[in-house]
Amino acid sequence: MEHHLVLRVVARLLIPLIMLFALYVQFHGDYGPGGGFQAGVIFSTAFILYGLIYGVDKLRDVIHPDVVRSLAAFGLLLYAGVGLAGILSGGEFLNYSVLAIDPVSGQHLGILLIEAGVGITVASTMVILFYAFASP
Amino acid sequence: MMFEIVTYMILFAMLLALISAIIGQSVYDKILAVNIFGTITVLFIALFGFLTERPEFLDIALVYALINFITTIAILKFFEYGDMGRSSHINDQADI
Amino acid sequence: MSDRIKYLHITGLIISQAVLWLLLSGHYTPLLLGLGSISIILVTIISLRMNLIVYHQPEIGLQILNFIPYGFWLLVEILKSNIDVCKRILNPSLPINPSLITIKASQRSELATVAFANSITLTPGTIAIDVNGNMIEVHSLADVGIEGLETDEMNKRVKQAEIE
Amino acid sequence: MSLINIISYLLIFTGALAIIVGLLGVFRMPDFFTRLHAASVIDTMGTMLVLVGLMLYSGFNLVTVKLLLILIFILITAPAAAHALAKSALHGGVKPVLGKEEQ
Repeated sequence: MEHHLVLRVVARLLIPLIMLFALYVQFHGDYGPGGGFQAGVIFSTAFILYGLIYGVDKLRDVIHPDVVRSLAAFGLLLYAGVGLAGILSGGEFLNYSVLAIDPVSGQHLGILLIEAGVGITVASTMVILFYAFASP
Repeated sequence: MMFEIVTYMILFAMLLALISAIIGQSVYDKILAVNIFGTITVLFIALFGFLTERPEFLDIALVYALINFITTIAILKFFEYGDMGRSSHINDQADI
Repeated sequence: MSDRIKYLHITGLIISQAVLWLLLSGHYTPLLLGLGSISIILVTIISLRMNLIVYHQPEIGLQILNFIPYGFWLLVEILKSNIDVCKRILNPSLPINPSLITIKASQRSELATVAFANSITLTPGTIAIDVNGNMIEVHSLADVGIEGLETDEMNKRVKQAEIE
Repeated sequence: MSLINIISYLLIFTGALAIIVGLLGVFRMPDFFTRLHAASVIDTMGTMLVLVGLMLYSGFNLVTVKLLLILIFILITAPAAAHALAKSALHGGVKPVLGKEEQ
């Protein structure tokens, strides 16, 4: 089996584009269809494409499965942490308005952190699923 | 009105693509039909965004184009080797 | 392999990402621009970890300014061969004559070779089946496609668009 | 209805027709590799005409840029996918039918 030149070069061109597009979807959730979940899935497809074309061993060198698992937990912790921070500052669970002195900027910060948590968890879970299916 | 006729034509084309996926003989025929279906779906989503006057649908069309490509590669690799993460034997060059 | 080429490639990657972000975004508030720069840095770091940038050959590979006229020429070719293939499909007797030929690609960089192979595939009537070093195996639907490839014009045009 | 709208509508309509012709080709062609040729009509002519028509219709703004991005994306990935399909079909034992006598 010879190497697959076309797919290798096309993937090299596409992967940065895909990751940047995922981050665009992540941060423009309030202007269009988007948000943490979709962005996480798109971001993980960049890694899955890399794993498909270059092999799962190379993907392990880029990002180790243990790191991915920790990231999945970290995203969930971020979500729960923002929720608990709302309680600690005297509001309800996931009440963003109390996170900063000004309610509006508090809501901005809260949404940003929550979406980041969701995105990180979803992307890591997708990559974990790929690892699970890809290992012989 | 303008876009509706074209949208129905595209829907009809999607139906034809599905039929060809069902009657395709080899597995490659079926993958090809699914790939065609995906390409037409991208166009359908873009047209639908203009029909309902919500151009934000274009983001979804772009995502669909991306997922379509990766699906084709993943299914091909799965049918060829039985697992998706197979690494290459030749130094740093992978074949699908 | 020098440092200068390396930094040139990284700068190219960052600039293209910045242009892409500005075109996609459409909202130019300080918050989103800041998040955009963070995104670009993150993507660049991951791309470097994935070794997506190849240093041992011209990364840009194709001169953008030379590539634009090639794109228009390719567009015309695509339209011509599309009309030809559509006529063949709609003809009740299905006048096809499939054949396999091997042609030579004289580009030096991988990117230009792939651009050539993709141009062949993009023109209906010819499909690049296999790329082996400098030889490309092509499946052609009718004699017109083979005649077009044997004039070697596409190969020369991609070669011209390549950086020396 | 202005002239540019009529032109864009004609482009989109021709694109949809091209898609249906390509699918007809997929049904009529005798073997897998010739079917790929018919499918590339959809990937190039269909997408190009429909998306260029939509670009003309939308005028010049960020929507146009996104349509152009979709077009470029499809024009990069479609030949790569077709090439991958053809290559793995050839190595997977599908023999191309050659010569004038089909079937």
